[in-house]
Amino acid sequence: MTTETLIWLIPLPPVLAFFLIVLFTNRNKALSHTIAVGAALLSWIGSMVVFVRAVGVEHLGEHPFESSVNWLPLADSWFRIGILVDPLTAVTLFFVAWTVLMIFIYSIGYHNFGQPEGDHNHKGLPPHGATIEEHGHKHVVPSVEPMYSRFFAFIGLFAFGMFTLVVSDNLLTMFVGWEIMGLCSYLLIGFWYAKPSARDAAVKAFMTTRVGDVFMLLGIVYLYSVTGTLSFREIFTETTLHTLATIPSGVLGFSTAGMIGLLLFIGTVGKSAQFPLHVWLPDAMEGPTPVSAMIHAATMVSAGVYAAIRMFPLLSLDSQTMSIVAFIGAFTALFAATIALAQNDIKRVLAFSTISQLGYMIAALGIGAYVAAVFHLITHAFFKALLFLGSGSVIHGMEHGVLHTGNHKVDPQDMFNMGGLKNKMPITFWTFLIGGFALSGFPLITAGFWSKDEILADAFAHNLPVFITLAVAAFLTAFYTMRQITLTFLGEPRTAEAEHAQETKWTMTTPLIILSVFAIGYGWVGIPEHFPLLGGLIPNWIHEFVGGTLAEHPEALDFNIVPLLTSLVVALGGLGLGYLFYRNVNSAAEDKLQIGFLKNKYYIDEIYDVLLIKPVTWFADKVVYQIMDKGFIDGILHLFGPGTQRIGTSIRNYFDLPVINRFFGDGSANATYWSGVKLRVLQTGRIQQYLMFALILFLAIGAVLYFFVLA
Amino acid sequence: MVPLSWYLIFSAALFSIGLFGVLSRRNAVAILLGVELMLNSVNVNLAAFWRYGNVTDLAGQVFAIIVFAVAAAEVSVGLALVISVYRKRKTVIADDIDMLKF
Amino acid sequence: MEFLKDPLKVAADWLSGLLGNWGVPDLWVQVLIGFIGIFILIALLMLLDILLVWIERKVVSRFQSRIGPNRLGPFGLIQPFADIIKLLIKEDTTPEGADKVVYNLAPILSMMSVLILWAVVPLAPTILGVDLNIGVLYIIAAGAIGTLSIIMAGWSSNNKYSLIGAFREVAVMLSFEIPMLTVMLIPTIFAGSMGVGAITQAQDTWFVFLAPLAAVIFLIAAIAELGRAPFDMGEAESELVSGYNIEYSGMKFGMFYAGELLHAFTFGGFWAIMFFGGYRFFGLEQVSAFLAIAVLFFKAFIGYWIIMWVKYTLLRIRIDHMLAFNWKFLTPVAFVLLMVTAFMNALLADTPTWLYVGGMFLSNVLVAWISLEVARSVSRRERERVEGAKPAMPEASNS
Amino acid sequence: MTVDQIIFLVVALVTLFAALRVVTTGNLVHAALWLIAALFGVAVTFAILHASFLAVVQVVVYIGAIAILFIFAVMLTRKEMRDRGPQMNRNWWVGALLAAVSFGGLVLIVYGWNGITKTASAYPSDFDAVSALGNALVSPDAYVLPFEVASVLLVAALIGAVYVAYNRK
Repeated sequence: MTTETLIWLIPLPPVLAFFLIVLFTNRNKALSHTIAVGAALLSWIGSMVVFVRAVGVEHLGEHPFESSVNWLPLADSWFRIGILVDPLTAVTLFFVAWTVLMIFIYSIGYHNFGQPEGDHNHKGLPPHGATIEEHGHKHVVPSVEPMYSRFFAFIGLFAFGMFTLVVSDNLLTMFVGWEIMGLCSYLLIGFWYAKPSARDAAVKAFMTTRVGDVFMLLGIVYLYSVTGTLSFREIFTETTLHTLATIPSGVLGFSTAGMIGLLLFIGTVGKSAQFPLHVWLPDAMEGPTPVSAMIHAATMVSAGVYAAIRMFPLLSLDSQTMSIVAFIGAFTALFAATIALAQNDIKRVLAFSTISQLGYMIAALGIGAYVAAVFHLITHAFFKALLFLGSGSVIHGMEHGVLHTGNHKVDPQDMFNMGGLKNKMPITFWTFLIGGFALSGFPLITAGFWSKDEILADAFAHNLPVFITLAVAAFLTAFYTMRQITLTFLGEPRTAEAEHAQETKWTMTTPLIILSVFAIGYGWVGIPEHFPLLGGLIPNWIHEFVGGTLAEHPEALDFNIVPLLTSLVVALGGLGLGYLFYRNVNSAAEDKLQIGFLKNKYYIDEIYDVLLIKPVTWFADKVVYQIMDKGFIDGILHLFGPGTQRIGTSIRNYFDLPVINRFFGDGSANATYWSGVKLRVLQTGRIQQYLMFALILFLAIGAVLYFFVLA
Repeated sequence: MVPLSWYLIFSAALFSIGLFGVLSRRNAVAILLGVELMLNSVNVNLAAFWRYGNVTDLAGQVFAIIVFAVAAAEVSVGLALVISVYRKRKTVIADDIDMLKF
Repeated sequence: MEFLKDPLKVAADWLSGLLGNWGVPDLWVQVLIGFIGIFILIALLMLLDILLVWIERKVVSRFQSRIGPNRLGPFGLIQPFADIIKLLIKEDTTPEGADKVVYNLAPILSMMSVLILWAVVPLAPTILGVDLNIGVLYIIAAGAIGTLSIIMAGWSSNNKYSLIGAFREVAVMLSFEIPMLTVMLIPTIFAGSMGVGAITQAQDTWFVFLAPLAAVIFLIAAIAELGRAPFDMGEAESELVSGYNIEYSGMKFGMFYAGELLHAFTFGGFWAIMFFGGYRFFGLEQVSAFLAIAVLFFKAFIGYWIIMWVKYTLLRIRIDHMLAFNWKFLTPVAFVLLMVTAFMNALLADTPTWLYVGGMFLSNVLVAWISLEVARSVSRRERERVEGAKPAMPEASNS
Repeated sequence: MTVDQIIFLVVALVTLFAALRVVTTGNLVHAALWLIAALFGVAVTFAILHASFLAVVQVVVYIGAIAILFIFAVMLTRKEMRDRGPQMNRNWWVGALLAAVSFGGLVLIVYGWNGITKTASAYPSDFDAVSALGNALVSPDAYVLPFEVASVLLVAALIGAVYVAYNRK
C-alpha cells in the first residue's frame, strides 16, 4: 500500500470502532474493548509504518507525503482536503499513536474489567465495589464500570479526532478534528454524569474552550478571506506569507499575519489551557483517570500546542504577536507552577503541572525556539501520560484500600491520605518516579531534562526575562514534583487505607513500563551536539528532522554553560528541597505552603464569576428577559394580537364562508362527486384494461407529436 | 454485416409480441412472461446501440445490466404477489382479481 | 518433439494442409477442424465416462466392504460395457400422459449441460477449447441448463414423485449456485481474470493455500450442485424412489446416469483447476501437453474421489436443513470471505509473496473460525430453545 | 447475404417464433419453456453483437433463475396438472391491434431516423469489454451510483418478495 493511502486510513479504525461499539457491541464488554484496542492497534501499526517510512525519506520537509481530494464544490473551484505528513506530523503521530494505544490498554484495567458487577450500580456514577463471598466470608472487591463499553466508544471517537487533526493538511479538517476532541472531552469529563461536580466540570470545559475555538474559527475565516486557501502547504509559500506580513490588519498596528496568528493562538490558549483560559483543566480531573491522561495531558492539550507549532511560520511573521505568545507562555508556566505547590489532590497537582509545561512550550514557541517546543511537546506527552496513568494506578490502589476498610469518607485522591506506597505498589512507584524525574528535568538520564534544557538554552539566547521566568518555574516544578512523590510514596502509610493499597493489574502496569521507557529514552534523540562529553555521541536527530519542516532550517545553538548550570541547579535543588521539606510532613496542617491564595488558584474562578458570569446572568435576567422579552417583544405581540383577531373575523365572515366554503369547497366537492359518478365505469379493476387505455392514449399523443409537432 | 435496422426491427417485433402477451393473456404468470419479453427486447436494443456506437463507451452494456437487475426484481416481486394472491383467492386469472381492495 | 509439446497445433496444421491441398475453402477447413476437435473431445469424454461407471462401482463396493464388479474381464473392467448393452436393448418407455417433446429433450439437455463445460477446460497450456474471458460465469450458465433439464424431466414425466424430486433438486441447485459463484470469484480476484485458462496460469502458488476456506465451500457447493449424497434429497431412493428420473428407462436413464458421473468428475476437475493449479505441476506441464493432461486428470480424479468419499460416508440431510445450511451459513460465509479477500487483496497488493500468501491464509482461517464459532453459538441457542432450558449446571448455581 | 446475416436471420426468426409461442400456447409450462428458447435466442443475439458478458449473464440470470422461477410459479399456482379454459381474455383482439399498431409505429420511427444507416466499426481486438465493464461499474467516475442503486433495488425486491410470499400460519 502506498504511504499516502495508509495515512488516509490511520484515523479510520477508531471511528469505526466507535460506531461498532455504539451500534452493536455495547452489551458485550470484552468485545467492545477488543474492538477499541484492536482499532487503536491498527492505527498504531499504520502510524509506525508511516513514521518509519517518513524517517527514511531525505528532506521530508521539502517533499512530504501528501495527497488531497476535492471535497466541497465552490463557485469555480473545489475546496480540497487531504493529508500531509511532514517531519512535525511524523513525530507527533509517533507519540500520539503510542500514548493512545497505551491509554486504551490501561483503560481495561482501570475500569476493572473481569471484576464482578457492582452491588448497586448506577449509570453515571463510578463503580462502588461488589461484595463477593469467598471461603465463607464476605469481602468487597472493585466492581466493573457500568458504562464500560461507552467509555471505549468515546475514547475511540476521541482518537479519531486526534489522528484526523494530526494528519490533516489544512486548517478546516484540523479544526474538525479539534472540535471532535472538544466534544469527546466534554463527554468524557462528564462521563460520570450523575456526579454534579463532573457535570459542572464538563460544561465548564466545553464553554471555556468554546471561547478559544470561536476566536480560532474567526482566525480561520480571516485567513481564508485573505489568502483563499486553508492548506498549510499553500499558506506557507513565500509569496503568501509575504503578502500576509505586509498588509496591515488595521487593528492596533498588527499586520494581517499577526492578527490571524493571534486569533489562531487564542484557540490554542483555550485548548491548551493557557492563562487566562486555563480554568477548565483542573476541573477536568473529574473524569476517569485515563481520560485525564489522554485528553488533558498527552493528546488534546498537545493538539493546541501542535496547532500553534503548525502555524509557526505565520505566527513568526509578526514580532508583536510573538512577544504576546512568549509572555503568555512564560507567565502561565510560572503561574500554574505556583498553584501546583499548594494542591493536595494527586491529579490536580498534575493538572497544574500540565498547564505549566504547556506554558513552557508556548513560551519556547514565542521566542522562536521551534524545535525545542516540538521536542518538549513529545517528551512531555510521554512523561505526563505516564504520570497520569501512574496517579490513576495509585488512586486505584487506594480505592482498593478504601473498599477493604469500608471507610468511604477517605478521599483516595488526597495525597495526605497516602504515604509509604513505595512498598505496596513497587512498579507504580518506580515508573512514577521516572515520570516525576523526567518532569523535573533530572539531569542527563531523563527525557525532560534534554527538552527543558533546550528551551532554557534558547530562552537564554533570545530573551532573558523569559529565561528567568522559566528557570523559576522549573525550580518550582521540581519542588512540587518531589513534594508529590514524597507525600505519596515515601515515608510511612498515614491511613489504614494506604496500608491496604495494592499493586494494580498487568493491564495497567504494562503501559506504565512502556511509557517510562520513552520518558527516559526519548530525550536521547535530541542531545545538543556541543554538549560536554555526551554531545555528538548520538546525532541530534530531532533537530535535524523536525527542523526540516520549516523552509529555513533553524540553526543549532552554540553551547552555553549558563543555562545548563541553571537547569542542573533548579532541577536538583528543587528535588532536594522538596524531599527535605516534605520528608516529615504528615498532614495538610503541617504543610507551610497551604496558602489560601495559592490553594484557591489566585481566586481566578471567583474573579471570573464576579466579572463575567454574574454580569451575564444579570444581563440575561434583567435586560434580555425582563425588558427585551417581556416588555418589548411581548408588548408588540399584545399589540398585534387583538388587531389580527379583528381582521381575521371579518375575513372569515365576508370572504371565507361565502366564497371559499360555499363556492370552492362545496362546489368542487360536488363537481368531484359528479365526475366520480360518471367516471366510475372506467374503473373496472382489470389491470390489462387500464394498460390498454394508457397505451391508446400514449399512442395517440405520440402520433400527434410525431406527425404534427415534431414534423 | 448486419445492418442496425435489422436489430431494431427484431427488437420492435419482440417488444410487440411481449406487449400482446401482456395485454391479452388471462393468466397473471403469462402476463409476466410477456413483460420479460419486452424487457429483453429493450436489452437487444441497448446492446445493438452499444455495438454500433462507440464501443469503448459502455453505457449501453451497463444499462442492459441494470435492466437485468430490474427484471430480476420485477419477477421476484411479481411472482411473489401472484403466489400470495393465489393463496388467498385461489386464482391467477388477472381479470378475476378485479376487486379494488384486498 | 513438436508433437509432444503442442499436439493440437501440429494436428490442426496437418489437417488444414491436407484439406487445403484437396481444394476445400479456408472457411470450411476451419469449421471442419473445429468440428473434428469437438467430436474427438466428446468421444474421449464418453469413453472416460464408461470408465467412470466402473470406478464408481469399484469404489463404492470398497467403501461397503464388497469387491464390486469382478467377473467380466480383468477386475471386472468389461462390466460397464455390458451395462451399456443392457441399457441399449431395454425397452424405451414413455409414460402415459407425459409431455413427449419435453420428456425426450430433458436427458439430452442434461448430458449437454455437462459436455459444454469441457469447452472452457484448459487441458494443457496449449489445449483449450475456448479461452472465454468470462469462463467462471460460463460454468454457472452451463449449470443453469442442467437445472433446466431436471425440471423438464421432473415435470414432463407426469409423476408426482418425479415432480417433487425435481422441485427439491432445483431448489438445491439454485440455492447452492450462489455460494459457488461467490467463491469462484475469489480465484478471479487472485488471477485478475474470469477466464479459466488465466486462472490456471496465475497459480504460481496454488490458490488452495491462499483460500482454503473457499476451496472447501466450493467443494460443498459442487456436491450439492451435483445432487450427490449427502445432498441427494432430490433422488432419495427410499422416499421418492428415484426422483426426477423415475420414469426414464433404457438409454435415456443412462444419459442421466452418465451425465451425473461425468458431472462429478468435471467438478473434481474444476476444483483442481480453481484451487489446485489445474494442469500445473512444477513445470511438468511445459514438457509435454500429454503430461499436462495427465496431471490435470490425476488431480481431477483426486477431486472425484473425494466427492465419492463424501457420498459414501455421509448420511442424507433433510431438505430444509440443506437449504437452511446454504442460506444461513454457506452463503453468508462465502460473502464475508469474498469481501475479506477483496479487502486483503487491496491491502497486501504490493507486498512480497510470503506475506501475501500468509495474510490470505490467515484471513481465511480467521473467517472460518469466526463463522464456525458463530454457527456453534447460534445452534446451541437454537437447541436450547427447542429442547427447553437445561437444568442449571452445578457450578452455575453457585455464582 | 453474408454468413453473418444468415445467422442473424435464423436466430431472429427462431426467437420471434419462440416468443410468439410464449404468448399463444395454451400450456403455461410450455409457454415458460418457449420463453427460455426465446431468451436463449436473445443470448445468441448478444453473442453476435460481441456482448459476451451480457450473453452469459442472460443465460445465468434469465434461464438459470428467472425462467426456473416462472416454472415454479406456474406449478405452484395450479390446482391440477393441466390447464383448462381459454388462455386469452375477451379483449384479446384489442391487445393484438395495439401490439400491431405499436410495431408499426416503431418501424415507422426506426425508418424515419437518420442514424439507421449506421454501420458498426470493426471490433477493436485489444479491447477487453469485460474488464472495462467491471471497472465502469465500480468507478466513481462512471456508473457506481446506478450500480449501487440497482443493488439496493434488488435487496428491497428480495425482502419484499419474501415478505409477500411468506405463508403466515
